[in-house]
Amino acid sequence: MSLMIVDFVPDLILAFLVICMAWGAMHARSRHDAMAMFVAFGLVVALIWARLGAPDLALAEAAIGAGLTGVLLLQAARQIPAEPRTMKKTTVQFILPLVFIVLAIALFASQLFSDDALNISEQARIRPDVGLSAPSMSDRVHLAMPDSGVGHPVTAVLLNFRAWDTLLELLVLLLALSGLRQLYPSSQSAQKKSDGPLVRGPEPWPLLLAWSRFLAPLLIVMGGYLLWRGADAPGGAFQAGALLAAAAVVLRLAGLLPALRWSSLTVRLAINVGALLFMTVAALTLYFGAGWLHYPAAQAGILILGIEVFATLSIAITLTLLVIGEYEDLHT
Amino acid sequence: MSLLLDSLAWLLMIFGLLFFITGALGLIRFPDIYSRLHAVTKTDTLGLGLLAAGLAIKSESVSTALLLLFIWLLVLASGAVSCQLLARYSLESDPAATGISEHIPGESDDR
Amino acid sequence: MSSLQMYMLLGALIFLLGLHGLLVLTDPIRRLIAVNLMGAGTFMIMVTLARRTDPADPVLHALVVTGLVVAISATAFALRLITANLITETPNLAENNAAQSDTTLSQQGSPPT
Amino acid sequence: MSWLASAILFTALAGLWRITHADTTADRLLGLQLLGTTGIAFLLVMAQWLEQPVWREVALVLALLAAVITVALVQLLRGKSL
Amino acid sequence: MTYALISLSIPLFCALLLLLAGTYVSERALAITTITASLLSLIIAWLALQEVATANQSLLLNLGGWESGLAIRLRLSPLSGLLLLFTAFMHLLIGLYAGLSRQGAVRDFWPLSSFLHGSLAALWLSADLFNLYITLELLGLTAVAMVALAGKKAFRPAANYLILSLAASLFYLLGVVLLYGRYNSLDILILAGETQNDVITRLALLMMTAGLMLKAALWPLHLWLPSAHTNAPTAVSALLSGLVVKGPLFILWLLWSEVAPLALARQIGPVFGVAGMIALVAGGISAMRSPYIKTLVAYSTVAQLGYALMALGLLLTWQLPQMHIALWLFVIAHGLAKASLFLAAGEMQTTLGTKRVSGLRGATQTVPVAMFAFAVAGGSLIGLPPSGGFLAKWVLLEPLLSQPQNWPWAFGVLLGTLVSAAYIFRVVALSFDRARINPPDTRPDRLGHWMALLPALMVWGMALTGDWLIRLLAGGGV
Repeated sequence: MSLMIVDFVPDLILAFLVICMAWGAMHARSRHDAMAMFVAFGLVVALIWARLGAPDLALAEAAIGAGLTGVLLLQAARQIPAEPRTMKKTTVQFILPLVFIVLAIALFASQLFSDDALNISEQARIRPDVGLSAPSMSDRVHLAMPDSGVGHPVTAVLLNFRAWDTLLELLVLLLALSGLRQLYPSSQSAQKKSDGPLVRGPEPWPLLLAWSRFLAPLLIVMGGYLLWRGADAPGGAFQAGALLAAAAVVLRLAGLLPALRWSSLTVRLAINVGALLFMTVAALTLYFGAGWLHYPAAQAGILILGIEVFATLSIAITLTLLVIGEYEDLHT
Repeated sequence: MSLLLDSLAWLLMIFGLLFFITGALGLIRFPDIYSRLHAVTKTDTLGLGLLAAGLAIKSESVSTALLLLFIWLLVLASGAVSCQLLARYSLESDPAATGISEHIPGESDDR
Repeated sequence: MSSLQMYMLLGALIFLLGLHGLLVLTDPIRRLIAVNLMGAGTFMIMVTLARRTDPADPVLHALVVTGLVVAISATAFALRLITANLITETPNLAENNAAQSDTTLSQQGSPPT
Repeated sequence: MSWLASAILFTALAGLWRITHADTTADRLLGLQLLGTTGIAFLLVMAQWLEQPVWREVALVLALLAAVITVALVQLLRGKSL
Repeated sequence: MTYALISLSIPLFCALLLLLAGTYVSERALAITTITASLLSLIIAWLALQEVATANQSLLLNLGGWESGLAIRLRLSPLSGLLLLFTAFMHLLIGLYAGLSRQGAVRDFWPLSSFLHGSLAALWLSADLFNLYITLELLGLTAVAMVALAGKKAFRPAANYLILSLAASLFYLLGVVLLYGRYNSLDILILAGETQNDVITRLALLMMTAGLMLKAALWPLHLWLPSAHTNAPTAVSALLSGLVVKGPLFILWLLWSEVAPLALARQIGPVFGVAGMIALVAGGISAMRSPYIKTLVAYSTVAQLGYALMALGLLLTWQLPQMHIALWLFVIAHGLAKASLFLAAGEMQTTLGTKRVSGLRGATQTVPVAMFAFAVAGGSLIGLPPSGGFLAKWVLLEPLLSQPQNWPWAFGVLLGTLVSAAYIFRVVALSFDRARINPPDTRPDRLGHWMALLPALMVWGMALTGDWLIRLLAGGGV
């Protein structure tokens, strides 16, 4: 029994940390404090995913939540003016919603514990034998795994069982980038120097250059490893894409990578190729095969790998541009 | 695993933990950024090294030990570089700080 | 209380904290962070639910991966939009960007003259 | 093993304290750095504790990204505060 | 089903290819490609509609060939076929306007409008709650990106819109997750057979409803809409008001008419009905008081969505199939009429060089075609026979008037009609004031004005196909 309690302590500390950081990320004195808190929040959330046994998510969160979001916030922090004296909400306006939160949590907790509609009272039950009752979605996934063409269930869900979601999600990335392009209207190209603050600051120090040269290949190797391994173990296109994007960001910041100009066909191709290939596969399966996104069983593995490789490329370039893209990248 | 190795591993890990605690204390208690840099980048890196060494012994596998070593080296290098970069950054953004010791940042804290 | 129940509550709490922030804050950047916290709370509930069975539910994990990517793209776009708006709305910022906006950053020493 | 993990996480509270009591950007980054290192240590201990090697890789990714943040911070914010 | 998939993939391919083509092709080529894609998609959507109408039942497709319960399912019902057709048609009309009018579109309008087309098509076809979440996000991001097309002045409303839209999506997502936690399924058709009236289900539905109402700008969560829709470029405003807010409304309808347990749906119905009635009046009054033309039109969207919400509420309360027909007739009639109103408003603004309603003095003389479009489309909003708006209102009123205990609802509808008549006639009356004419700033863009009239004529033409529409919507049910 005492052992149980000891096992529970890390969870409690993580919960405490995460609550403090959530609060600080919104209500810290200065914007910069809030942003730093938010990056710390992402880091601790990655640890929580680890505690909850979700390696794919821990990898994604470590790369995206703690890494790229951090760069993104820093990028914003250098551009925005100091926070004006905001109208402080009165205490009542501040406290009333808080009271509401406490009540809502209490209600939710009482429901959670009384009739346990969500079945979470015992930890990690071994799933019941399939076939006794109607199989749940995760049972179906495990049963269908042999036909999926990959060995890792999460990858199978992402790129086979629910491939349509993933395809649409690649479009979400593209759209965010298209939206970003609107922020530097081309009609104002004359004022671009003063309008679009540049990413690159002063000449980087030699130490930073050397360190970037060392770091970027490591990131790329790790990204490639996660991609290659994603078929059979935690990892996959998104984690790999995020790591590659981090590599590109580092190189770009150090001035070692030229601008990813929108006018270059290669860049646009790299951005589009993931979604385009995915759509093409879908259309081909519709025309020649058994139906929309119905991979032939024999080629499923190869198709998924191909889609993953190109999706990784697209994700990497798109994320890079989303994080540090600027006038020079997006409109020249 | 022999008892000797196991206790050695635990000893290393406990030492590592002690270094972590020291680093945390230093981060809180030290008066200015330059001394805090020591606390975090040196002490914690050492703590992580000891911990990783202990874990490597416990894992009883060469590949795991190598991976742990690699992670530690990475953190070591990253710590050293970021210490340098941050110190320079602080110096550059703080033209008044020609000498380090007289500087008391706590005074400008009340905003 | 099992640790799953705790994480479930934690997820709900973070979601509601984010909602509270969204309602009471005025600064767009903090509001954006608040929305992201709501997302993190939702994802936490999802991952906790995934943990109910012993091989954790891969469907929920995949959904969270999708959700994370959606969240980062939307956040990046929103942050840039807010930044662009703040720059536009602050006159003369572009010219003396450095001098004006860093008062909170470099309070370390005496201000540069 | 869990007490070791708890103790390591406990030191992360110092990072939290430092970020809330930061005077400068460098201080905030220092707090983050400490959180990163403790996170890595926690993941390594967890990998051993639960015998799941995947957490070591997560630790590796975390280490890499912590380094990225430093580079980004220094390059992005340098020159600005002058 | 194949036709529906082709109709869905044409705009998506088109958008991707346009992005890829980038600066290599001229703006004219972009426009022509997009309009051709809309036309093709329209034709194929027509074939899909024929297919589902002859099959006389909803067609289902398990994506990837996986079993139900694992796969994402797509569903082509008569309604989704009709909406597919409607979306393509609206894109064609507005694409033609943007391509032909002088104040047309910037380059990036074209791929974004194709994306919008594709994401709406994906939304109409999806029968999976999480898939619907992604289409919602797609829709939201496209809408915000399109608002930002207007340049700097639109950044603030766009940012506000984006943040609220993200928060709303998360509310929806949390509801989806709770349903999944409770019933272990994301498929609407499977959930429909399993949901029970318990606390978790109610909580989940409540959260999803809040999120969707915010996204669809249904009263009382409509406050973001006027500034976002007003600041967007003209063609974009038309798309946003005519199509984008209908997406979340569709999901809301799916949720309550299929997923929710019947008893709960009956309980919530009157709430929606009352909210719709308040929206009608409150939105109408705000429109009446608005000093700006585009704001007036935007508030009228809030008011008109009240009809749809009311029809939804009454549908849930009484489970009458007629209400289902009324709801979707409203959506289509409003989409066409609102497109015309926004286009006309935008054209008049540019020609007269003023954003104020008071600047429309004598508009019948200075900008006769655009003013005519405004009046004709407004007539449909009011519900003058034989417009599409009249058709919808007639279907809605018939069961209300037949039973005396339903007269309060009928009174609400009539009140709404009165208010809409007030704000439309306010503009029209001003435009006949030929004594103090506000002279035009620029020469009117004839083609643009005529293109603005096109959707208005369509909505009056809708009455001709009324019989067919009603039979179609009544036929397949869901």
